[in-house]
Amino acid sequence: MSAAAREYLRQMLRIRRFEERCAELYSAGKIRGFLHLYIGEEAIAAGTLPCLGPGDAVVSTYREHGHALARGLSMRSVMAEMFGKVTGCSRGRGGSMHLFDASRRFYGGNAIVAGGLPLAAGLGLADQLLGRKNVTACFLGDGSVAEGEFHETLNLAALWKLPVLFLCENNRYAMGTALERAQSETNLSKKAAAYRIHSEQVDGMDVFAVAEAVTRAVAAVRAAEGPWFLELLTYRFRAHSMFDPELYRSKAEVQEWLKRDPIPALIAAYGLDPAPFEAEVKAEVDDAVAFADASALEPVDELLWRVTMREVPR
Amino acid sequence: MSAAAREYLRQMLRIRRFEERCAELYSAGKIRGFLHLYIGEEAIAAGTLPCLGPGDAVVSTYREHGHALARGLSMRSVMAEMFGKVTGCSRGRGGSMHLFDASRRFYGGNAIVAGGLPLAAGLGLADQLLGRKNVTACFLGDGSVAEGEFHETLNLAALWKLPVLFLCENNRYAMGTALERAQSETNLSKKAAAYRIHSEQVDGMDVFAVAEAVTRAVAAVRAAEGPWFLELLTYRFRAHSMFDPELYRSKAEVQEWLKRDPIPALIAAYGLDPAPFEAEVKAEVDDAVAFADASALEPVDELLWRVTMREVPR
Amino acid sequence: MKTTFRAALREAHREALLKDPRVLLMGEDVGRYGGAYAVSKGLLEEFGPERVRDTPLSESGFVGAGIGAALGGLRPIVEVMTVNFSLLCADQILNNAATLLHMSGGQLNVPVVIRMATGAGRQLAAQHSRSLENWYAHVPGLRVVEPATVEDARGMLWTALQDPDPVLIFENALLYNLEGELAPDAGPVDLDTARVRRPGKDVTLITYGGCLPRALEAAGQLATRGVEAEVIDLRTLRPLDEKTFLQSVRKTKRVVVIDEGWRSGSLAAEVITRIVEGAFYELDAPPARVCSEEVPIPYAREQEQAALPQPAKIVAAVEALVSPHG
Amino acid sequence: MKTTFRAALREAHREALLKDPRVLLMGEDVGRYGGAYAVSKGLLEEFGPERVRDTPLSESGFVGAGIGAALGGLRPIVEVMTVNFSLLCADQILNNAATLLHMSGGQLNVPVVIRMATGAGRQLAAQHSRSLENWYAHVPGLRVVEPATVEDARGMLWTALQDPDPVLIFENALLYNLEGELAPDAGPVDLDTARVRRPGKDVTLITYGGCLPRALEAAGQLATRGVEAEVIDLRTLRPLDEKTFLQSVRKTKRVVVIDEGWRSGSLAAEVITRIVEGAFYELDAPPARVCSEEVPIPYAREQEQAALPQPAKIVAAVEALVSPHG
Ligand SMILES: Cc1ncc(C[n+]2csc(CCOP(=O)(O)OP(=O)(O)O)c2C)c(N)n1
Ligand SMILES: Cc1ncc(C[n+]2csc(CCOP(=O)(O)OP(=O)(O)O)c2C)c(N)n1
Ligand SMILES: [Mg+2]
Ligand SMILES: [Mg+2]
Repeated sequence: MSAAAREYLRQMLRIRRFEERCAELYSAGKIRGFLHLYIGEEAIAAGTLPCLGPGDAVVSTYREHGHALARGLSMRSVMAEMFGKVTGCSRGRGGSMHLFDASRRFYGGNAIVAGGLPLAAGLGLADQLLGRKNVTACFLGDGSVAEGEFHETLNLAALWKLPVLFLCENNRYAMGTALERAQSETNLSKKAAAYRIHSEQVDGMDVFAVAEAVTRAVAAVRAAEGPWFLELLTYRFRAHSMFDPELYRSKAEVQEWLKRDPIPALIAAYGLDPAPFEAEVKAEVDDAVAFADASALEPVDELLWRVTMREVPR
Repeated sequence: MSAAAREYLRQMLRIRRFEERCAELYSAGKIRGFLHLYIGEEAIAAGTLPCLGPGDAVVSTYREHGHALARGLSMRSVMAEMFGKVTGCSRGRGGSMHLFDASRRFYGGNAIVAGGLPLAAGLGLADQLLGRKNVTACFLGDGSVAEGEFHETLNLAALWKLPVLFLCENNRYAMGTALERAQSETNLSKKAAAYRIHSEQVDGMDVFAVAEAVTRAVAAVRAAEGPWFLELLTYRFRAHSMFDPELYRSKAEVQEWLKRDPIPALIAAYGLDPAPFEAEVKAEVDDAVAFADASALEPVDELLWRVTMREVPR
Repeated sequence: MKTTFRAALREAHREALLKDPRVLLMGEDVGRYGGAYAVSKGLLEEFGPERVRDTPLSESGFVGAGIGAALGGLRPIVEVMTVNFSLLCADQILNNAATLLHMSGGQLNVPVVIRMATGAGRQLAAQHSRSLENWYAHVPGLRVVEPATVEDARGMLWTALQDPDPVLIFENALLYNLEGELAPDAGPVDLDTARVRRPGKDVTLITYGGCLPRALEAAGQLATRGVEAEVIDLRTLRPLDEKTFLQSVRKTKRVVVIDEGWRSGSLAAEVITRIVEGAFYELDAPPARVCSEEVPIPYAREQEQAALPQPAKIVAAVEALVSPHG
Repeated sequence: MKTTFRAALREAHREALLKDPRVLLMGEDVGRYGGAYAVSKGLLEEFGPERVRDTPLSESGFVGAGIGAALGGLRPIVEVMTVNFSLLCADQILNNAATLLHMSGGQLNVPVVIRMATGAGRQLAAQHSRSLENWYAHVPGLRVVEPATVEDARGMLWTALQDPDPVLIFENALLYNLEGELAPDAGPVDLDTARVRRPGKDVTLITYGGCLPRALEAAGQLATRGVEAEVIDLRTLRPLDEKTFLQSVRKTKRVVVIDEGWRSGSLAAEVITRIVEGAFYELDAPPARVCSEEVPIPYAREQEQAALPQPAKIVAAVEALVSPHG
């Protein structure tokens, strides 16, 4: 258990320190566009991704640094992406919201809320029809539950018994809109149940609880029992993006949740010493920044490369 | 009770005979485009519309002849519409799928499955904010339940406690797709409940059962209790439209349901004599056809009239 | 061999399902109902419900699933019943199908084929009579094609399925009953070139899809008046084969573009712009266009016909061009 | 008085909410968050949650509800956060807002105002950088406008709210921080006419929205080289005020259209087509256009800038025109 705890701590710290550095680099103008930090929610990525095998697929949102790192994308390639460099995991074309890695079946990085969900159903359909025992893990936010694409996808997945695991990161806000102002039913796991999808609420601040639930879910989905839905209860400690003045929630509320920060909680529960991890992670982050900084930009004359696979005569 | 029964019988016969004539006129080439018959489902329109007041609004689908007639649109104006005449309730521009009557707050006639639902929410919002105690009755088919617009509208209506009564005509098929091949949860009233909307299943072949449920629902919605959802269990006796070879269901199944035809059922239950109604209805249908036939077409030079209210210099 | 556009399409689907086990057809009522336009009739019986798959009414859901399935290694043909309903999945087509390849730095191509019926003329009223080819032809990352002959109905699908990129196939619903000759060994056709469907020297008529028969009819009428119109079928709406139509216009020096889309912002405007960009000094008269009137297409037959491009309007447009300006 | 485009928009909203009790503003995060672009900051506090109404993430749902509310007697301003997300409610905008009036035989007009941010330039990558004004400008039944000055940002909303028809207001997100002079009594402006933003005699530059500053910059550079460019701001994209731009082109005999939309099927193509339809024989050179490259807009700054219309490209296009051809 404590080996696992150490590994979780390492992963959560990687994500946390990476993103803290990103925020600095944003202020320094090295990273641009929208930057959505995952800080506070790391237990979900750290607990979930190790439960997947290399053949499994991941569909994510624009708040996906943690998912990408925990899926095994190198910190270098993710940082370089945010720097807009050709060494980035999307060649600098995607930025923070659009991390991709085909070799790890990491399908991004979708900045349309709920826009990735139908893709996940399709990836599951391909696995099902091609007889591959893979699972597609699909991350979504609480806000996406209001979108029509959520509804259409959950129904399809249940109807066709697709091997998709929906991981709803319920951090209680969609930008500035609190869950109770967006949903008539705020228990989101109940919504999934209305499609006859097995669903559970999980403490998303407890990395072991996450891992336990995801392990069971992945096994069930892989055993062709159809989709599962986990609602992971969590909180984002930072603003929605770098532009958000956070008018919509109180400091006190944030303070309350900070007490449940998954990193100190894990450290305390297992009596861990974070120092060696901190050192290791700092080195990794420093290296990633140096790499990104030193990397080249995509040449401007490659702008039109791979708009389509077939080169179109202009 | 038997006065009510007689009135229901009269209304159901009006709809039935009107549509039977429409089918003939379609074969004769007088009516064109898509024609969706309501035959078998008349108890719903006949039981529902009398429960609404003149200030209430109605949003319907492309299978809306029965709703329109029961709402008080004249048979003449509906028949003329299908003939494409300027005397039609939509000036001949809409045809069978697009019957409108602003004076009766009959908002059509929408041929995009689920496309009318958001409108109903908006009509309800206007009534709510303007302090009018009106109800918006919104018809939808079982097929529309799979659409994202269904989901978004039900959530909005529940969240904002809008005075909308959703009337789901579950005739078990969406074109050729049986309910169980379209929905992971085939009890559609349960789906509405997942939005915390009060919902019930009702025997849509029993006009008194319909009227009873709708009366309660309208009262509750009018009392600002928020939206209600009624799932009206019914069956369409005819093909989906005039192009449908009905490959997807068995004759035996149709025969089974024909036994539950709401018109003979009502006649038998109340020992009614349909003859005088038949005569009255025949006269009305004959008159409507004659009127439609004799009516003029909209002049072709009015084609661009009211694309916008403001005339645009061309 | 005589066949219909519909039968040719069906045969193309059969061929694809037979030849490539990764191919599946999915969409509303493609299976038990036999397809809203009966294109897929019999395919369920032949290939089973896994590969000929009825979907719920969830355009974003199943089109997005088709895109995902393409990412996952299948070769889905997704039928969106009509272009009108494609408004409900425009997000998936643009934000995912058209965008993923470039945005992922070239990693994720999306070999999906999306078919949809298009066009007016059957008195289906405004919501069922749209022609929005120009919307999709505007979008980088997509290939957009539209067969107008039996041969293309037979041959475009297989080629589209070989394309590593998303291909949209528009089928004008008025053409399903079109009859035509098809070689017994008819097979795939290219998706790169426009075709001269009738040669001529006095004026070029450029069109596609459901307007091709009307343009040909106009050309016939013009011939009786001594005007030889060259008729070009674009076939591929994105990317446009401007070489073929510029060549024709350089020869005839006059051009009318016929397009069922509404006039403002029509695909015709793009074709005309390409012509003035490429052959301005060779034109003897301003390019003209015959498009749909700017109105939601009405139900009543006379109004509907008045709203659409018709041979008479094409003839009139040509005559206005060939008579000296003044 | 100096103000910003954003503040002018906010003031326009305040005015509307103050003057007409039927007006409400609804959309994602317009209330507590203060608007994704801070346009509506403070309005919730001033007007309360009924009239400044946060919606769930349900674009079809709340845009359709806005349309229905307009039918029911309100005057809703619906904010769709950006044009990118409008793909999710394209059905409601086309099939209902644009269509109901005509299809109901003139009974049901839809006085809704739908606002959305548009454009690229802030490194938001492909899914957040679209310019689809041309899509909506294609649709009969809609009015489509786009302010490019502080004065128009202040004045277009009220006029749009008086319009009995649906009006789409596009706001290029790069302009929110634009500063400009505003008369203290600035009020409603017309939505019918294009405006000459800089007079000139050698060439006409036609543009709108976020490209106006770039066109003006190019005109400034051209002036130093002795070329006097007349710059026209279309303002209303549907219906186009072709009178104003034809008049200018008849004078200058040369024209470049600048448009942030992708080149193929751009609004620029429509403007050019109108010009050749209306003033072909008066042109001294083929009309030209500077549009976005046909690519999903990339994140990296250099690539993004290379994809978009820039003053340098405009200058180059003009120079190619004014130097003798051949
Ligand atoms: C379709 C769509 N609508 C609106 C937006 C703007 N937007 C970006 S993130 C966001 C909030 C999403 O909230 P949630 O799903 O809870 O995810 P979280 O940000 O909390 O992780 C919104 C409204 C968008 N990107 N896509
Ligand atoms: C968005 C959309 N998708 C598809 C269609 C084609 N279509 C017309 S009616 C219909 C079936 C609808 O079934 P249901 O909602 O159960 O209504 P019913 O016809 O049974 O009354 C379909 C698929 C459409 N009109 N709109
Ligand atoms: Mg959230
Ligand atoms: Mg049904």
